Amino acid sequence: MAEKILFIIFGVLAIGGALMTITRKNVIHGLIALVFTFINVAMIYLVTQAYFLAVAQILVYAGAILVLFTFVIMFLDLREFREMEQFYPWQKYLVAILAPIALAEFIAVVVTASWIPTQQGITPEMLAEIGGNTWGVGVSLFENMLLPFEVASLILVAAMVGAVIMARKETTPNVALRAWAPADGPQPGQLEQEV
Amino acid sequence: MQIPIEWYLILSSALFIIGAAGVLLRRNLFIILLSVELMMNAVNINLVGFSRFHETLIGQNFVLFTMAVAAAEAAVGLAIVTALYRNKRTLMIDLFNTMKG
Amino acid sequence: MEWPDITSILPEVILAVAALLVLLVEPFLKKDKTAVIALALIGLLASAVVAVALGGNSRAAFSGTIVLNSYALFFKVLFALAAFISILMSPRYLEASKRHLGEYYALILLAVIGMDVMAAARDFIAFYVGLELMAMCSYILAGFFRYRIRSNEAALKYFVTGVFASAFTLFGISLVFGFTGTTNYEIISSNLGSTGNATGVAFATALVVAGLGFKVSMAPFHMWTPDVYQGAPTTVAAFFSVGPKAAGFSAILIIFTTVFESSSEFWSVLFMVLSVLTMFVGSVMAIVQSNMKRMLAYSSITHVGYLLAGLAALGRGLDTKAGESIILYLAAYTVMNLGAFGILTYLKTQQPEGFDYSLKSFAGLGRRSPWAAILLTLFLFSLTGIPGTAGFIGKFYLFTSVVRGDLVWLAVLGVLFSAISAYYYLRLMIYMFFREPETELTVKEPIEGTLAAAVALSAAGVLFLGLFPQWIWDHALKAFSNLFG
Amino acid sequence: MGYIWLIPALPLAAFLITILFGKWFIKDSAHWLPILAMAGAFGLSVAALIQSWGAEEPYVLNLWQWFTSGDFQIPLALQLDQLSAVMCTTVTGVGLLIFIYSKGYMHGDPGYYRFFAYMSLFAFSMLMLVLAENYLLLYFGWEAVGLCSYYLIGFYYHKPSAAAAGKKAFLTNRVGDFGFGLGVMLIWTLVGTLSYSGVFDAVGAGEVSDSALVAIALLLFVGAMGKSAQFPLHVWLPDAMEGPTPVSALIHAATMVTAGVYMVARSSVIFASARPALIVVGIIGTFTAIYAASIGIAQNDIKRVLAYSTVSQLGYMFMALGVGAWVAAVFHLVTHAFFKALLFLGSGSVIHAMSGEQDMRRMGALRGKIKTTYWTFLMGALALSGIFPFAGFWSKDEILGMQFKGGGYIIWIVGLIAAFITAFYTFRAVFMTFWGNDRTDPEVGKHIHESPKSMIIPLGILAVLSVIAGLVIGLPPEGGLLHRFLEPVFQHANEILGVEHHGFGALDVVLMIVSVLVALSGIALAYLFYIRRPDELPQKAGKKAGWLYKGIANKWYMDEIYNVAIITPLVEGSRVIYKWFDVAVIDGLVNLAGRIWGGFGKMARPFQTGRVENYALIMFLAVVVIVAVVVL
Repeated sequence: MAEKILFIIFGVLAIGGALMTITRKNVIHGLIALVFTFINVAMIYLVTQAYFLAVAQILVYAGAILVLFTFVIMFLDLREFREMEQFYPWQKYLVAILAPIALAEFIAVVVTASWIPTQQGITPEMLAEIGGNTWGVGVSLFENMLLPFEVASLILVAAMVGAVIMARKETTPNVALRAWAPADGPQPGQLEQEV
Repeated sequence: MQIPIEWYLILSSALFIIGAAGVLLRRNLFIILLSVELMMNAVNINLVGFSRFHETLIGQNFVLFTMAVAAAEAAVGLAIVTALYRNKRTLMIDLFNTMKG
Repeated sequence: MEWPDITSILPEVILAVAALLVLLVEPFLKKDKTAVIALALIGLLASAVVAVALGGNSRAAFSGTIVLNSYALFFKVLFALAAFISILMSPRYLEASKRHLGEYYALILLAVIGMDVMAAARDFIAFYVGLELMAMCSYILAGFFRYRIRSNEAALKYFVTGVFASAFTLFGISLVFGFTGTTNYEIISSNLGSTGNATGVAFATALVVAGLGFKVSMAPFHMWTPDVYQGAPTTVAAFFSVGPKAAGFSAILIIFTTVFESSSEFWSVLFMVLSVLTMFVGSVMAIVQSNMKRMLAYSSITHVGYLLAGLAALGRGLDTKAGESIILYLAAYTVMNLGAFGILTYLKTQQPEGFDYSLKSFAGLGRRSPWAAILLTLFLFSLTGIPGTAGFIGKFYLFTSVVRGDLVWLAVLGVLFSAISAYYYLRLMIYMFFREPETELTVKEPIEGTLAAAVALSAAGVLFLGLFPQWIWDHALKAFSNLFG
Repeated sequence: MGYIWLIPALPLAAFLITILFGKWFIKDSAHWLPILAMAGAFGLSVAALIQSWGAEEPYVLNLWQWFTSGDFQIPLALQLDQLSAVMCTTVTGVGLLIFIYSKGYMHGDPGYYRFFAYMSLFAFSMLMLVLAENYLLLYFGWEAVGLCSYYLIGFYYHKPSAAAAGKKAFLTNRVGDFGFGLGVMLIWTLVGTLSYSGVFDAVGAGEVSDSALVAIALLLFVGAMGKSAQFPLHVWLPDAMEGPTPVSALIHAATMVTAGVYMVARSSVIFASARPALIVVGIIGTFTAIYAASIGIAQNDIKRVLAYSTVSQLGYMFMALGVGAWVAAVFHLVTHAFFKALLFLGSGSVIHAMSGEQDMRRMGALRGKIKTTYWTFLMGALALSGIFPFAGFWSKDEILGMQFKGGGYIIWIVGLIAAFITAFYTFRAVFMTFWGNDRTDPEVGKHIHESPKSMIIPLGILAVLSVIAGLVIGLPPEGGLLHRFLEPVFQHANEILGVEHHGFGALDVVLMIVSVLVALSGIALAYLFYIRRPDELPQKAGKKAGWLYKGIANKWYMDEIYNVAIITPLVEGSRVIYKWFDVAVIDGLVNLAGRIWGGFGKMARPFQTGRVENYALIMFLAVVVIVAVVVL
């Protein structure tokens, strides 16, 4: 029973945080609301007894990803955008109609479906006996999902390489209009040309 | 006393649609990135709920991968943000419409 | 713990090693990038050779997350070929665009790994990471020319729509997991039908279609395609137009014939509708384009429409041979589309500033550089489906399978749309041969070097598949017969 | 007969060598290789023609297995029977003469080697078309000749009208090819094979339902309509005259446009088993014959007159096919190839003499200046008009006679009217060009000269053929050499149709006399209006002399009556048909089809807003809609 109450509390808070995230004018406020949502989601993981994921959720999302966001926001200085219109002129009305419909559809499908547990037997209680949730996730990961794990590392390599070549400052000093383009790069007039 | 699986699904549907709505509503690329993170988190809730429901750890493993992907997506997204901002001094994505028709 | 079965992923391992070597060597190079190009090419070649050498194997590996069979190997060779040709045409173009970085080659190699994994995956988690690896590389490659607004825009559009679509797929996958408690295709396939959730399965199918449909640019998830092709570097657009599409179809084929087998009636109808829509949108929009890169983008959408007609037939039963035909069509499409983009790349290399891909700038090409014009004509013929070229063979088998699936009306529509497609392909030929240019563009150099090799490979492929289709058909048969192995 | 692969291979080799080395090495001697290749192909064709005499079964040469799909095989195989032998000989023979002619005509053109290369490629494609053993290979040849045709129409690519004409030809033919492609697909779906013998056996054994056969036949005929320029897909052919004259002669008069006739004749078994389709063929052919003839009256460009007459004559061939007179159609095809090639080459010679002038209103009185051209042209004109004993007379008369004897009196009358009009406009062209007053530009007039030998000799040979061909292969009517020769090919179809051949009798003689009289009256009318009373003179005379003089000169009144009663309606009517129906309606429809599609595109364009949020919205909307369908 306590689980259910906690689930409802954290769930409602998470939804509230999500709504805040997509409605705040100030990017920083949205970001904080998102962190709030993520922490609530982590709590739901805890309620579900997925302890390792709960910690990972906070470390990876609330920690790493959101710090990255904050860093870029600071770096780019986005204050000026706050004064601009944040929503699309006509699309917002369409979305306001469509989103509830979509939600109704999703809920209708998932509620009417018959969910049959397959009872594979790895319950939290059993895990607690033989080594705990983290141990179980780790073993499962390396026994079953070794290949995806390796591929995921390549995803991170690709992302890192991409981030570097997209955002790195050129080392060549230059006097061109755009302070970040190398001297031998495309000139301002070419900026809009077909590539 | 387990939490009914439908609860997870309703919560994740709600977060997912809110995230989708965020992508569709907001002009600012930053908020769009945040909304996408919301959508992926909604899926994670599903996976974790099902993982418990089916008494398996595969779902939790899957969540680890979506987290990794989310991190990579954030990095690439922010890199694109930087490039866009440097060239056009704006992040309002509807202003990037030189190619159409 | 057992030693993992490395052999089964040897092609990918080779590619990963090559990619990392490229990244390692790159910082030590100055202007001359020959070393990394050679590394990348050797890596691709080696992976293709290993894939060929592994032929005949048929086993699951890595706890059933992937398989090593002729289906996966066929696609591995195809992806390697696509990347090989794309890389061959890149150096001069990147130099002319003043952005020649070694990372470019590493990203293409990484994308190929992602595609390989998609084709070989028999588990949703492996499939998902493969998809994301490919996608991540694509986003970056689209925005590779970071000093160009158009390239930025392409990356933005690809990224936003891409992550949006993949979130839907992920949701669909999570539901499938929820129904069956597993992510393994085979187990899902045997369990999903018996859960008695027709609506739920159809719902999950629709969500997965949204994400995969985005990758292969089927209408109405195609909207990004023309903009991204136009804004992305031409060589990258060439790679996009074949690689991710083939990878998407390789995954669609396996997922829809195993996992969603139980909802085949639903998705067969769905693909019928989407096929007509896709062919219509592609051909209607291609006809009004004046930018040839965009025209090729829309025409590639039309080709996806044909492939979807094949998928609709596949939903009617495996004996339609639709799966084999789709595989064959993908191979044909790969060579001919790469060739067409190769010529565009050549022309852009000649005129980094003047050439804007407009129809007008092709005027008089027949005299200016006859080889480029003749080769482009060959590729356009193939895209139109003139007999003797790969495109004809592809269309022939594909529409035949559609007819076998009792969808004669769809085959007729397909033929009708390919008749219309002749109009916009021919218009380009008319400009090349029958029009005087308004401003005379000069030819700096004939097609030579690696670019010539790329175009020659594509042309040889088009002719070979067109004249000796039996070979590829046998391979397609073999590959598809081994689909479930 | 294993050598038949050489027949198409020789021109192909000539094409490859010429296109590869023409620009740098061969240059001005580019004509030698193609001419030699054609001569070789012609020799082999004649040999094949002789060897195939009396053969009961077609000779099939399997070259190479192209591909298999299940039990379905596409071999690259050639087939030689009497029909293909006749076609080969005609194509290579006429082709050889036109190649020789082109040496003189195209001399000095910057694209000299290109011209010969494409012409060789065309010859190759056409020979593949007629030698094909299955419908797929036929389709290949079909597309390939079309392609060469577009290239050659647009040969003078710097002329915008040439490029437009190429495009138009392509678009119109796409409609036909679409039908043809569907027909071939349907054959394959229903029969499971595409080889002629397999298909015809299956059809003969009644394996295919009647309605399916009608559908197949009609679809194939749509293809024939496109390629053979039958109403309403004829619009491209007159425009195709933008190409060099030898091209018009070879492709747009003598060979390629008859591909449709050949295809229908080749599929005679299918058509014979599908009566309704055969009737459609006959009706379309008849209508085209008179329709195109009526337009020919008011054309002033000498080549366009000939173009419309080609359309009209092709209509005659389909008219013949419509009643199962297969041999008559092939007979007319052959004679037409001779005299139409002659007329085109003759007109080319005129144009050559006139320094490129094609408008007949600025010609006249040329018969004294270019005598050989005049005489050969006259032979062709007489043959076209159907005057005894020229080649055209025999073949056309046979077609009309078979209509009459088959009970198709209406078709026979329409055919006669068309024959009358044909004679009229043909001699209108002759008189306007070679007789009457000299209306040439004085500047041009100074340079009028007879063409070089390489052009005159082919004219002479073709003229001889136009005179004697009918006598040699067509006599006696319905039982001549050609009939006996082609008998095995059409035996099966004739059995299905139950066509009986009447012996030659008094009725035939009467019919012949009628048709000759009709043709002569057409010529007489033309003489009356273009020689006796050239257009502008009467008005002048009338004005100067005043009412009185006119009243006295009764003779003139008669002419005025003629004028009001016949010539004005005829010429003006023709002009109206051309302007309103041909140009406005049919051209308009063709353009409209393109425009509508483009219009869809223009309508759809705004949806591609270039704004990524809209793209995402559409994706979202699609998901919502699909899911809604799932849920409901």
